[in-house]
Amino acid sequence: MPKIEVDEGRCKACELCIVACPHKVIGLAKHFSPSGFHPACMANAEACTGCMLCAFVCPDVAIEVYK
Amino acid sequence: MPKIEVDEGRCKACELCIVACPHKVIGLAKHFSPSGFHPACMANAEACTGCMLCAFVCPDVAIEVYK
Amino acid sequence: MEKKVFARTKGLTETPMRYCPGCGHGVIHRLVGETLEELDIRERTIGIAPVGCSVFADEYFNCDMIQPAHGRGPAVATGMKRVRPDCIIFSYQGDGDLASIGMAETIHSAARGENITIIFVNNAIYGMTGGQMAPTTLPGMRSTTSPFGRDPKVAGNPIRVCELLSSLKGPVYLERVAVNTPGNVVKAKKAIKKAFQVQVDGLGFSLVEIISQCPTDWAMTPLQSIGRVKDEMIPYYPLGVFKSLEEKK
Amino acid sequence: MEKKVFARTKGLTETPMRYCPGCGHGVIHRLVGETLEELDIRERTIGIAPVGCSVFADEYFNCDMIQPAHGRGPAVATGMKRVRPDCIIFSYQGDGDLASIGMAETIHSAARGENITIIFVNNAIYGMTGGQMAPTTLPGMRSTTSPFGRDPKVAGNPIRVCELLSSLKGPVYLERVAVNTPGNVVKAKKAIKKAFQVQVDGLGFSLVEIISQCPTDWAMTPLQSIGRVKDEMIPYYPLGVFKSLEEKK
Amino acid sequence: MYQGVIMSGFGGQGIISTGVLLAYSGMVDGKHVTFFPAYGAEMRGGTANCSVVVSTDEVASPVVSTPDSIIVMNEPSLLKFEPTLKPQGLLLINSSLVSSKPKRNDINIITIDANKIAEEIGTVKCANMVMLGALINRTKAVSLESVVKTLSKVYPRAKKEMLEINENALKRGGTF
Amino acid sequence: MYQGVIMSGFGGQGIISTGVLLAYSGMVDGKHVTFFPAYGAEMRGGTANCSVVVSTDEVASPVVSTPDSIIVMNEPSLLKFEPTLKPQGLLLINSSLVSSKPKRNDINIITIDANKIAEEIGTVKCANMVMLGALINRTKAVSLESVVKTLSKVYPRAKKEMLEINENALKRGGTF
Amino acid sequence: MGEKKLMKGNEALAEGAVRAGCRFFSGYPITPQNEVPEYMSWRMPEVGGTFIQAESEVAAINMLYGASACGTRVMTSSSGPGISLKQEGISYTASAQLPIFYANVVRGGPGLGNIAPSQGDYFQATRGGGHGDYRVFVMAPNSVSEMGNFPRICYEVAEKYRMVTMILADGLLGQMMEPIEFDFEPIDPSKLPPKDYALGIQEGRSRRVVRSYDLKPGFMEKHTWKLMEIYNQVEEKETRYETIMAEDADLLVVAYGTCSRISRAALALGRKENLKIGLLRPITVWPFPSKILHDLASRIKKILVVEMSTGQMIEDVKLAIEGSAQVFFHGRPSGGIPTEFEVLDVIKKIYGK
Amino acid sequence: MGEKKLMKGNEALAEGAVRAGCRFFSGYPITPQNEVPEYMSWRMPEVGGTFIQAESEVAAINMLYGASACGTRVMTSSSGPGISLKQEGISYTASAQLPIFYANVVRGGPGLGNIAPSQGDYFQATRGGGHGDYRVFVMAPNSVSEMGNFPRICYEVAEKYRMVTMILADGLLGQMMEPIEFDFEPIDPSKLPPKDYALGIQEGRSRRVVRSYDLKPGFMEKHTWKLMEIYNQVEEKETRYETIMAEDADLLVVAYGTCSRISRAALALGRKENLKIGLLRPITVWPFPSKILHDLASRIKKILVVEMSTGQMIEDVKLAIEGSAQVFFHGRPSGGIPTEFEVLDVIKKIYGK
Ligand SMILES: Cc1ncc(C[n+]2csc(CCOP(=O)(O)OP(=O)(O)O)c2C)c(N)n1
Ligand SMILES: Cc1ncc(C[n+]2csc(CCOP(=O)(O)OP(=O)(O)O)c2C)c(N)n1
Ligand code: SF4
Ligand code: SF4
Ligand code: SF4
Ligand code: SF4
Ligand code: SF4
Ligand code: SF4
Ligand SMILES: [Mg+2]
Ligand SMILES: [Mg+2]
Repeated sequence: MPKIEVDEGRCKACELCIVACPHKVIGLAKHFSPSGFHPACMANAEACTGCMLCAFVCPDVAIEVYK
Repeated sequence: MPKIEVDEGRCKACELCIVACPHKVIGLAKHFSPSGFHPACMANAEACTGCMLCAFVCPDVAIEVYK
Repeated sequence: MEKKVFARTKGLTETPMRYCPGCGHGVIHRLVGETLEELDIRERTIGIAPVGCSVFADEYFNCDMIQPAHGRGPAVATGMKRVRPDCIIFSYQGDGDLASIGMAETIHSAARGENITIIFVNNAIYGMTGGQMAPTTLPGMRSTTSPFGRDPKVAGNPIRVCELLSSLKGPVYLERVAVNTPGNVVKAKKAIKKAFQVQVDGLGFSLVEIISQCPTDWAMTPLQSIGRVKDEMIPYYPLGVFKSLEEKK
Repeated sequence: MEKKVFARTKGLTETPMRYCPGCGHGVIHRLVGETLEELDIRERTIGIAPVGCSVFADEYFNCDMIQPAHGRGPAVATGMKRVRPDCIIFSYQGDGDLASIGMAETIHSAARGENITIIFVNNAIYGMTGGQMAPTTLPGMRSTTSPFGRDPKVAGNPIRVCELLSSLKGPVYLERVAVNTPGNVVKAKKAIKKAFQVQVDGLGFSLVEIISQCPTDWAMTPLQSIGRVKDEMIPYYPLGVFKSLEEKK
Repeated sequence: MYQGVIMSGFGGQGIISTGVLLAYSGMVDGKHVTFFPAYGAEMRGGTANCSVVVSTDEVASPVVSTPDSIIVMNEPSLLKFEPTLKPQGLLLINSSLVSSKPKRNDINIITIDANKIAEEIGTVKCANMVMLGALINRTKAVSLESVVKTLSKVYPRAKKEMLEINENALKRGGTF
Repeated sequence: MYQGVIMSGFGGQGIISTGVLLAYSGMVDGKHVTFFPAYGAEMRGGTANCSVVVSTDEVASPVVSTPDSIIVMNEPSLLKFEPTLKPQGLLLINSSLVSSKPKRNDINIITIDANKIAEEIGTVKCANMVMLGALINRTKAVSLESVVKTLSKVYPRAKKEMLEINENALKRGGTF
Repeated sequence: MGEKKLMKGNEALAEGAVRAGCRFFSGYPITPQNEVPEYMSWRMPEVGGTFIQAESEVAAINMLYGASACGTRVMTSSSGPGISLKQEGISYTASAQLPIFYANVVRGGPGLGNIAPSQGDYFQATRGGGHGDYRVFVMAPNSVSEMGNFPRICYEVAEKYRMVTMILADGLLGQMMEPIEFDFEPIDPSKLPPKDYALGIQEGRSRRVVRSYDLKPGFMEKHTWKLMEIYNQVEEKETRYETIMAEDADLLVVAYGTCSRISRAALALGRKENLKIGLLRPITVWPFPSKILHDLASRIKKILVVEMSTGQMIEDVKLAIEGSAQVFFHGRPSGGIPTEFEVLDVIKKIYGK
Repeated sequence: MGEKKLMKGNEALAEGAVRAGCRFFSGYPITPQNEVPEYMSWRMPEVGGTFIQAESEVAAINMLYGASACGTRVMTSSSGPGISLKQEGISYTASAQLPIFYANVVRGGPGLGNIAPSQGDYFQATRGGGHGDYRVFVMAPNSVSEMGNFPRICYEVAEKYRMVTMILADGLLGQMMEPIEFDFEPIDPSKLPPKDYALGIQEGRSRRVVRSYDLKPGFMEKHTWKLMEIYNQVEEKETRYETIMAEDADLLVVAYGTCSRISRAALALGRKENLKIGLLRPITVWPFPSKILHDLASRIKKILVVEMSTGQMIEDVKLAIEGSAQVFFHGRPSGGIPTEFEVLDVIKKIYGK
């Protein structure tokens, strides 16, 4: 199943991936990352198509995509 | 009668006026100017029409024209 | 098992980037890094970090790096390319760096047709120093030195760098792109890759202007900032190719 | 009795000019001087001499004059015009001064749309320092720093300043003229007068580029030098209006 | 009376304005004051700290190298500044964000769950005021009244409610 | 042996290359030499002068402030340099272009109608060589042979006839 | 004069210049002095003056050249790298005898360095980083109050002697806040006497020329000696300093700017321990208070120079005392800030010697 | 080495640099050093090097920054105003520890000044006209021969210590001609050992970074002290000077460059009149030969400094002797050139005192 992995050490919760995802897969996690952000996470994992649009826009190269 | 007057203190004998004059009025004088040039002079005074073309091109504003 | 279809490029180091959340520099770094990897030029590339937020680029690009004086990237690039024509030289610069203090170096390296690549990040602001007006700040846009909004009557109109350079014979490739949407990011990548390819092929001066966002100094959230790119920046700075070998002006 | 139909203008001082025989600076000085007189602005004009052969312009123009650092005329003009908007400010500059070391100041004063006038004397050479290559030296042209002729592969192609500036919004009047023939001198005068008028009317940035000759450093007689203007310079630097209020680009 | 204070935390925690507020209030109280900010070299919004001196005498050095009191708003700040505190000095820790324990035992330590308290009062943004309230209560460096009076000067664009929230936070801090 | 020479005239008169020629010849003769040019601030091709020292000892100052000999090629140069000449020094005047008379009577004066002589020899351009010929004849600063040998080095692009003309001019000058 | 205000040093500097009649500011952003252009960007229009964010520091200084030539009180400010870029323009301004005022809020160098406070640009400020023989009147404030009040003095000196004046402030002085009270009424520049060199509208007078050169042989030499005469006068009349407890001191600390504050704190600590320490604080670093220091050194045989650099002012100290005392040094370059305890330690070590 | 050639100082300088392995020159025309770029414009292509006429002095120095970072021996040259413009770049180069070599063929200043010889840029050269704590190795030739032979020394020092080096020559040295014999064989730069900092092709090594900053607290301070340690070594090992008849002298002239030649002539005159005059000529003006001067001053109680400036090196003289001798000065700034008679007159007056 397609999925993304967010490197929580890099994510800064900018939410750009959230709006980039055409399938509204991504949300922000409740927990804090080491640097004090609520990192991005798959809030709606099933919808992911592995299209990589989220990774394209992530300014911190925090997302890797599997398909 | 139209004529030009050359300020010999300014003229540097560049000859630009000579080629500018449509009536071949101007030549260089035999004598030296204070700064050591052979200044421009009316070699063919009668032909002058007072058209001022010589004055237009003179880089040293050495020519005044009378008509 | 799933295959990794999108992975971090080896063109970047492992060091996490210290840019603000949502800052455009990060994506642009990635695109350059991927290009270095994909064209297989990483190990013979020397990158030039600007003075600006991306002065830290010297920690992020996984190639030899140099950090010179503010605005002088193209001069430094010239010095390097002339003595190391076998290396690929790129200068990464902000709008203050390239279009304000570095204007003369930009124009003259372009006019000389130096075989270098410039990655020009236009975020319409001086990021690093805390949000002062840039030569590219839009009319009416507030900054810490245009607190009532940029007044073109006093500060002039913003400079469009690609247009400015396009009258010169030196540049062989000039394109303006943006990184506000996935689609634009893809286009930006293509442009960056092409610019490096131009250099690899020894054709001459290439520059890609990238419209970017600075959420912090625009006093916006990252999402608002990409909105401004679309609504205000791109209308003033039309995207497109301004010069290329195919369609010479 | 004959009437004097052509007399020395009061816009120039009585001091004889120290330019070489046939040098274009002299005619251009006259045209500017006449303009000051004819527009009746001499007593409220401040002229800026460049660093270049015409550094001596501060002795020749019969108005207040200032002589600043090489290439910085437009910055100085900006400072003066902003504090004395009631004065007419012109900056007289050579091609090394304006297009090489002063490129950034030129572009930025133009981009800001400063209400100043620039008289730009393009003689394709560094006159004062003894004939080195200028940014405007023609391809193949010899100079003391391009002893085998300018090689565009190494030194780039010459910069066309009017074309370069015309993409900017700031300039309202840009024209290129020459002073190699009486006819061109007349046209040059018109352009210069218009440029000053633009300033008098408060319309914004005006620049006249004047193709000129430097017999000395071209190693030519004055007559040969005006030949080169016609045969080599004007073909590369087409004369004409590049920007005006009437025909906005 | 001389009080040298260090405040330290993340960029967004209002460290700088809290310091300014303290200095301003000291001035209002007729004291000599200095304030000096320092920003980290990391990401914008990284760490920030400031030195404030409030004193009855003219302030010689504006650099507080051995503070009388410290407000610590995040983990790295504790590490960095605890060692510099004067013996018997006051260490105020925002325990909402600092989990480590101080190591010294020659100092006075107060831990305050400032974020939580702030949220209770109205917004997490006033956690800094809770800490400041505690600091002035313990040090008497400035009077609470002056701080309250000064609030609107340091936050000229703040809405009235926000000023009230801050005032409440200060007072709540004053109970520590 | 020490000979400090000043040569002075208009820009086009070959002052600089004459100076170089003298210095070069001195070097060929195994002497210590220095040459120093100075250009006027006036129009290009205005006045020019140069200092040359030829000496059997190392040359200390390259600046010739009190020359042993002077070549004066135009009017202003006479005014400027006559006063600096050493007592008993040699003043060579190109009388074709200098009409004033020197004022001092403690010096040796030679006037040469150099332009006229030069034209007789072939071209007015070799007037400088006539003067130099006279100078070396009188001062023996360098040998005529060395100067002749050196001509082609200082004028590498000169045609053979021109070199011959110069040689003749030097020799003719040597008769003064 | 008005009420006490809590201001940032940089803001005080800007406001002080405006009050002193500055009506033209042009500058280019650089930390740690950004508050100066930022303040000027709204304050200048408010008082009918001009603010320009120049395209570079080079352009900024040359804009000043023009505006000052028209008789306006002008200012620019920058830090380290930007000040280096201004050196050509400063030399031109000095040569053309145009009065200007600028500030260097010094950061750590050389190179891009860092944005921490430093005193590493002392040589550049006092020895003319630009080319040729000229001097700049350099004031070294040590408080926000002085940041705000010194610009007026600079303008007065600049115009009286027609020279370049500056404030040399380490970054700490730019960034810190302190209460300030201005010690002078705001100056209305339109009420200042007209300048007889100012370019503008002729109205009957003869034309004026401002230039920085003279190619006629000997003239530039004369001009330079003329400048030197002026500078000598400035040395004589405009040297400023402060001494603290120097009377009975057997060890003298010499420090300026922030270091003088820190040293004063060290003094206080030391005096408590009965160490007879005194302080000489140069307020102008050019002209340097050589005379008083020379006098003091005839009695006080140990001198400690404290600088936030590897040692630059120490040369002026040594030049002043001509070997008549022992000179010690404590330096913290490129962002290091000494503490009063550190300074006291050094003092104690010297006593131990 | 080869035959003696009569060369202009500027040409010797350029040829000397080429022989010493320079393969990158970029510069901008300015009198009186135009022969340097002019020479390089044909000589560089001849040896497979690069000549660029840069758009400005600022661009030129920054091109050097790049080319030097790639391990090439580089050069730029200029005069007065142009050198001022390079100061930022010089400071960056010093901070980044890139070896470069440049020349200032000094003209009259300040400002545009004139094109006559001068020594008015001594302060700028020796005190770092740029910002921050750094030093430049400065050689002061006094003959065409030294103009040609010193570049090699500069490159060696530049690379050994990774620092900025320069030749400070008054315009007279650039314009004069003298015979020159090169005292070293032409160096093939491709045979020089590779530089472990040089950017280029990685070929297995890890990536390299050249930078002039460190924003981490404390790091720039450490870096600056590291630079100072290097400079201390240079002071110890690379100071160069020459003394003439100093052994029995009772009056010592200190002069560099052209002034040292003129002073030597004055010495010769004076010795004929049995005046026991000696000469100390600093060959490096930074590091200044303080130690020898200090020693000499312990015996010789009268020192005359001769400069083509209003007095700049005199500070180094005073710093060296620490008040142990009387210091007199004779200066001719901005184009004035003293004569040997003039100097002798001054000397006699000093004896009279
Ligand atoms: C000579 C000089 N002037 C000014 C600065 C200060 N400075 C650092 S970065 C910067 C501008 C940065 O803006 P930009 O180039 O647009 O980059 P951004 O941070 O927006 O990416 C300035 C003015 C400097 N370091 N050096
Ligand atoms: C900073 C600086 N660099 C270089 C120079 C030397 N310089 C004087 S005039 C000049 C160029 C003159 O050429 P141009 O501007 O074309 O004027 P022209 O003499 O041809 O009229 C140069 C390089 C200088 N004075 N200042
Ligand atoms: S890969 Fe595509 S679908 Fe999956 S999270 Fe990313 S953007 Fe959404
Ligand atoms: S785009 Fe990247 S940094 Fe931003 S929220 Fe998504 S994963 Fe995090
Ligand atoms: S006025 Fe006309 S006709 Fe007369 S000389 Fe001049 S150009 Fe010739
Ligand atoms: S154009 Fe003028 S300067 Fe030239 S020859 Fe004619 S009169 Fe003389
Ligand atoms: S300030 Fe702006 S440009 Fe700089 S890192 Fe932050 S968002 Fe990016
Ligand atoms: S050198 Fe050229 S530009 Fe200069 S005065 Fe002579 S002819 Fe004119
Ligand atoms: Mg930017
Ligand atoms: Mg020119």
